[in-house]
Amino acid sequence: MSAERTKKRSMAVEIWQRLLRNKMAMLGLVILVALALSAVFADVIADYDTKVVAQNISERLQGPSAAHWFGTDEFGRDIFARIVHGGRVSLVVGLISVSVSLLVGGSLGAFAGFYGGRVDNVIMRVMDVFLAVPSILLAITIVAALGTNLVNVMLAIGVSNTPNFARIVRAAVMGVKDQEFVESARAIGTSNTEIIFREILPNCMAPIIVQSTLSVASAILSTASLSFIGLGVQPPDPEWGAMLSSGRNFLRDAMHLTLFPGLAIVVTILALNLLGDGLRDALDPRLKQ
Amino acid sequence: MRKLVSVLIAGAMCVSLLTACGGSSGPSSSGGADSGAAAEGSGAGSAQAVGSSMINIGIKADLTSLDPHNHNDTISAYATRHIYNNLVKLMPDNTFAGNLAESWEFKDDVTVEFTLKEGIKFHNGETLTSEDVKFSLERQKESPKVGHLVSMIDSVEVVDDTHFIIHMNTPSNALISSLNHSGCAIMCKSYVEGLEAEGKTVEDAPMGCGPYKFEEWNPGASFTLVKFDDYFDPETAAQNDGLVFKVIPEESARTIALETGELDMVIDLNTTDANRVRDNASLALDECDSTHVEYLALNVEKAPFDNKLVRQALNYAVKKDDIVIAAIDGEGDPFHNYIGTAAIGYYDTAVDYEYNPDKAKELLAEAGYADGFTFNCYLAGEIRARSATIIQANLAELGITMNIEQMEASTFYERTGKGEHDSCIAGWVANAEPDNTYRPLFISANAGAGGNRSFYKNPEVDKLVDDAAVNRDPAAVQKDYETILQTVSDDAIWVPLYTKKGLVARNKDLQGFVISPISMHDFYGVHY
Amino acid sequence: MHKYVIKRLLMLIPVIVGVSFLVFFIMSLAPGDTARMILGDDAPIEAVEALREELGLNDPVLVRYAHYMLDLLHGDLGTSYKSNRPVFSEIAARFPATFRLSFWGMLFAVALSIPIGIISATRQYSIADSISMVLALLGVATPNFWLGLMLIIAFSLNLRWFPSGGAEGWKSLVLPVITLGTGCMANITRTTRSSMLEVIRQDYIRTAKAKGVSHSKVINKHALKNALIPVVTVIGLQFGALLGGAVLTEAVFAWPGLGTYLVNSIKAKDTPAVLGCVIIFSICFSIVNLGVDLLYAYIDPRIKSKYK
Amino acid sequence: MAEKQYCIDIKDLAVKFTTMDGVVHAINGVDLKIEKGKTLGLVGETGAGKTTTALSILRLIPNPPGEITSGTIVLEEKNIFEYTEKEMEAIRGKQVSMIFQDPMTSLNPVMTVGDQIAEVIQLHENVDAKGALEKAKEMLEMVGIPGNRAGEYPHQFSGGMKQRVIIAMALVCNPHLLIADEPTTALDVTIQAQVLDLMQKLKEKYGTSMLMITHDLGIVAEVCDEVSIMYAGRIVEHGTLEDIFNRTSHPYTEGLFGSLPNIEKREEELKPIPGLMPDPTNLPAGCPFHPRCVYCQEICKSRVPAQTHLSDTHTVACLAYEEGTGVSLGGKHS
Repeated sequence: MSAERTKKRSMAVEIWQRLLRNKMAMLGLVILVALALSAVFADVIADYDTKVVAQNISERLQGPSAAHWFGTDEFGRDIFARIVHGGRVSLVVGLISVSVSLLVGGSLGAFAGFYGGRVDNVIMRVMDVFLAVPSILLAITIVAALGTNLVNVMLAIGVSNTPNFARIVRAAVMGVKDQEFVESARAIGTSNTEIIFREILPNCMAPIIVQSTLSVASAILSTASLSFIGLGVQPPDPEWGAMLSSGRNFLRDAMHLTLFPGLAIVVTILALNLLGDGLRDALDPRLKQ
Repeated sequence: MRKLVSVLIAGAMCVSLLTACGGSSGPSSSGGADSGAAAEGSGAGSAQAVGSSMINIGIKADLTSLDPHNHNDTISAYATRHIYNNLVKLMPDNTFAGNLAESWEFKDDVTVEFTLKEGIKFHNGETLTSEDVKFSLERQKESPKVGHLVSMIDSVEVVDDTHFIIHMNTPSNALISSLNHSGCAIMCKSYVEGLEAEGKTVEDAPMGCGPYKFEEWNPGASFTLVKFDDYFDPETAAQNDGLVFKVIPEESARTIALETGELDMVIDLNTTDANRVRDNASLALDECDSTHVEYLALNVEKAPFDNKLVRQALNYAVKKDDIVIAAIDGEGDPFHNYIGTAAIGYYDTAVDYEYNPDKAKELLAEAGYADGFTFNCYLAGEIRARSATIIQANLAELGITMNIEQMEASTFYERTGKGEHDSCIAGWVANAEPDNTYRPLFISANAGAGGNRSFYKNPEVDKLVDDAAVNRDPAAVQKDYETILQTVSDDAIWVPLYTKKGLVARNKDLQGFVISPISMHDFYGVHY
Repeated sequence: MHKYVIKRLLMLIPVIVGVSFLVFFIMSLAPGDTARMILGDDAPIEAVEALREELGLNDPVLVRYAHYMLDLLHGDLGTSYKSNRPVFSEIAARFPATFRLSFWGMLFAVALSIPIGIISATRQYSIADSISMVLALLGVATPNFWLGLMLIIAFSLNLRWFPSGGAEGWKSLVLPVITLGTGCMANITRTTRSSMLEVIRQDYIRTAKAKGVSHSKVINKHALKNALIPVVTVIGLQFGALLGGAVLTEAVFAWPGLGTYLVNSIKAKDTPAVLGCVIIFSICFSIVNLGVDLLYAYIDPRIKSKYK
Repeated sequence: MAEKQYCIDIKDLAVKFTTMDGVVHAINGVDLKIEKGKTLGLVGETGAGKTTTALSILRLIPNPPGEITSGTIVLEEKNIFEYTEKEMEAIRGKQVSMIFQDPMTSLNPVMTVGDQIAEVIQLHENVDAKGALEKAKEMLEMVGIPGNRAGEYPHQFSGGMKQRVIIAMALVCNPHLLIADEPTTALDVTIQAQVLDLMQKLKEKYGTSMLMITHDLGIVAEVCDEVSIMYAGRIVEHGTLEDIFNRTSHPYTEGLFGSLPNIEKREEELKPIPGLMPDPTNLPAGCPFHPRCVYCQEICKSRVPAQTHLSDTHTVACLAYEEGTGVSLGGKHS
């Protein structure tokens, strides 16, 4: 037992070391850690009451300056402070909503792919039904029925992404399930659930990681499209997607209103994907050079 | 080879990104580009004038119906008001003149006799008769969408081809103004009956006696009207060959299309773009005071807004100047009245609470809310969210927490209709009939879903509204409305926020356009 | 094979039943005043109530659903609450534009992302790899409306190369197609890359090289076809999403498609219109996915043998 | 005696791989020669560098991470490192072809076997597509598969049949050198014999030289003329079949034989070689075999053994055969 634990730990150490040697992945990790830190210490970087929500109409729509690094928005609020604080919400929304769809969609897809036949048919048809319902309709309904708050927004985005994860995981599982190591696990009497989660899924990580990292991007952008119809984070709280959408009207006069939150999203996505690629390479011994 | 392709792709992307940024990198460079662009645009405009003079008009949404009895929205009315004609028309001085009707006369409180103009032709060549009017008004009464406008009509009695009598079931001052509404368009009886006998609908081939004939409709994209050559009235006959209404939902894209010359006019210009149009030498901006009022409705049934002092305190606490800037880019005025200045039925008797946070604090203390309180504010739409954000910050200074809850418009209607809100932000654009404003907004019966989102119930006001609707003495009507405005503003059931200007942008060379304060613009006079 | 196709098409029936029920349920769950939305602010409350009655909005959900399904059995998609016109004709008027935009958008994305993915995979960790991956990610992280408006400002307002909107002629297609396609590029590029990376390590690629097949032919003939399967899956998924998800692009470019119609119908709580769109989307989506599966069979003989 | 004609002559070949885990010296100064028409067995454990040697001959070492750091490979009197990539493509499949270890994964699953064979023909011979397919069918018949199955896909064939297809593909252009990389490892024992038989027959028919990579000494005895024993990227012993089997000299070779069961002396204990192949990123100093060698002396840990000629045909790389090293292999080879 303890030997196995040691083995596991040493594998984790090995994966970590491989990751350490991947410069791009490290860049991604550093950026993410920096973002996470700035989100955690947002209050230290910029005070909420005096910087984030305090309005000054006479200073509205100003370009970047020494006083306001990223300029000011339509209420004269400091965009830098709002991006720092908005990162809290955006990162949480992105990560949690993707976790929801990964957990639900991934499990359903794995069962569908593993058992095949009728189970597959039922699960995937249900997923088809969900896929056919426009995500905006789901979002509007969930938010309208349960109320406009962050949890419901995450739930809405997570639910609408679920079928995609189910499909991708199912396809990956189908590709792996007939391989020998699965047969051998079955031969020694491992339970089906254990086979799925301990043997098959770890070998399907590549497409799952790629899909997850990309989905965080679309989740954050989804908050922007929900903001268009007013269903995202409520004023005066800052959130990147909402900042993007409210800046849209000022695109030609004050592009910094959309540029900086847009950049924040791009940098986050880039970092997530660099790390995701690195993780995939580190997890997948076949891709090791 | 492969390398080359990749370099080319990367290069192309960089170039496109660079040009994109270059186009908007700074005010000076983009200003330069604009004026160059606009010069070309006017060139395009005059080129059109030489050939066929179709006027391209940018609108933000598509029409819903070409049957005047099947819609009640401004955009569909752009089409139906030009295809069909009404018995009366609204003049710039807010009086009504005959349109298809030569004249009318109140025989008593519930009987009105009309005389039609002679020899008016429908687009199919038939002549308009009293039978057509009777048919149209009766058809309208059946309509769930616009039937309520003529609910006071009991029957239409045809006297002869050009004479008919409208019998009302109750005295009403709203009859004539309602007949001006796009829902009261006059259709051709034989044509509609023939169409319906074939299993078709008016939607398929609308036909009336208006200055334009229907040409085509591309759902979601555009609809086109062309000039009707046998139109009866030279004064309101088309001065152009036709109108093309183009649907461009995105605000900035609509302005850009005007700058590039793809459009000749933009209705309901985005306030952000107003200065851009003013600064553009080849464009012109038509502005007018409107009948619009934007307001924060306080639900008087919910504490603490059941306390008049608290409601008045809020009226003192909100900095309307900031809202005008943040919500509509200064394209309007801070407002204290309950009906738009340009509206029929506007009187300057409302109490003006000037911005005075100290006074607000006093009143709150007097009401027992010195430490503030928490309430919610329902709203739909981005502009209202901006207003709310300012109000929220103003009230925060008094220790009041306002939680904004944005929702879909349909959700908003339902939830505010049921009175779930403490407060909500709404707007009102008055039309030509004051009763259509006072009745939904202020009477008890309309509390909630009927339009009175303050749930204000004052029998005194109810009585005044009813009297104004039927009293034939204009002075008494005016007194009624003045009293109502004075009462509701003193009760402070709203915090009126601002009134937005009417804005229509057009090519500078385009002439003959008269902007309408109630957004019922006529386009027949427009020409290069 | 055609037996399989028929089986798959029959599978549509439970999906449509499920989708319509779910949408009906969802639409009735969310609060919203349809009649008030149609009549506007100034209609008296009696008129709103009368309209509600006329539209059958006061009936219980299940009754309304039963009515709807009965009509659907006769091939009738119902009548829009808002416009009072048959939903089918409303959709038929807008569907071609939506399809055209999605099709070309997807073609644009595929035409760019597959080569980029291949280049990245064959030069893993090179500068070209990093650049193309960053560009692909920029594509997915750039909001549609932002890119769309930027393209309009650059190519329509400043350069005057393309119209700023509308759907007339090929020129009006260019900017919306780029905007829409860019968003899908990232996923396809990355899937191509990782699938290609997987495939070019396979033994049969070594076999092909040992046979004397040139590098480019190894990639384009031996590797690509094997690598395409996951790529085709992603393309199918994205194409389905495109059909219904081009709302913002449609709005920016004034493209008269179904996306805008759907969103407006949702906002108006126009249940028949929403259902009609959703049913049409699910049929399209199923057909696209069937096409994807048939494409699998065409690409991979192993899968083909399973369909028999 | 006429000068021997060599089909291929490898001198001092060294290959390294740069990985995230460090630099792997996969091949360290390998010399190999194959006489025309003869078969050389290359024997060693997994990881000894056999496949890398074979891929070097085709110049198919993936680069990066692999890199040929020194040596020459003379094929038909020309060093292949002087060829352009284009010229190399003309050599692969024509002059030198290769059979891979795992027939299950070595055929492209989405191409018909006929097309896969025909592709080689079209690449190297001046025939049209139809002619190539015809020839592919003939070749299939030759390896014992009905020609009408040319239109089928690999998944429709069994493992043995697939290997036959691969053999057909390798031999269809009549190569001068055939590299067979453990061609029977993945096959059932009964099929192994058939496949080996087939290879022998065809090789003789076309007069092809062969490099037989294997870890199976039984196969070596059956098909090889000469044998090279490889360990940790080096050739440790080379000789004719008799030299290796009857005059086994290197302790590693000895170990290989010792780990084989002997059917005649079943009571005799199996003597597996102790220890494992060294970590290729961290090869031991001196003789790379010394950590596992039962005769190991102090000097073995520091001095790299040179090739010692025991006879015209037999060389060995062990300090025990070098003068004055003091290393002795006990009584057996005194």
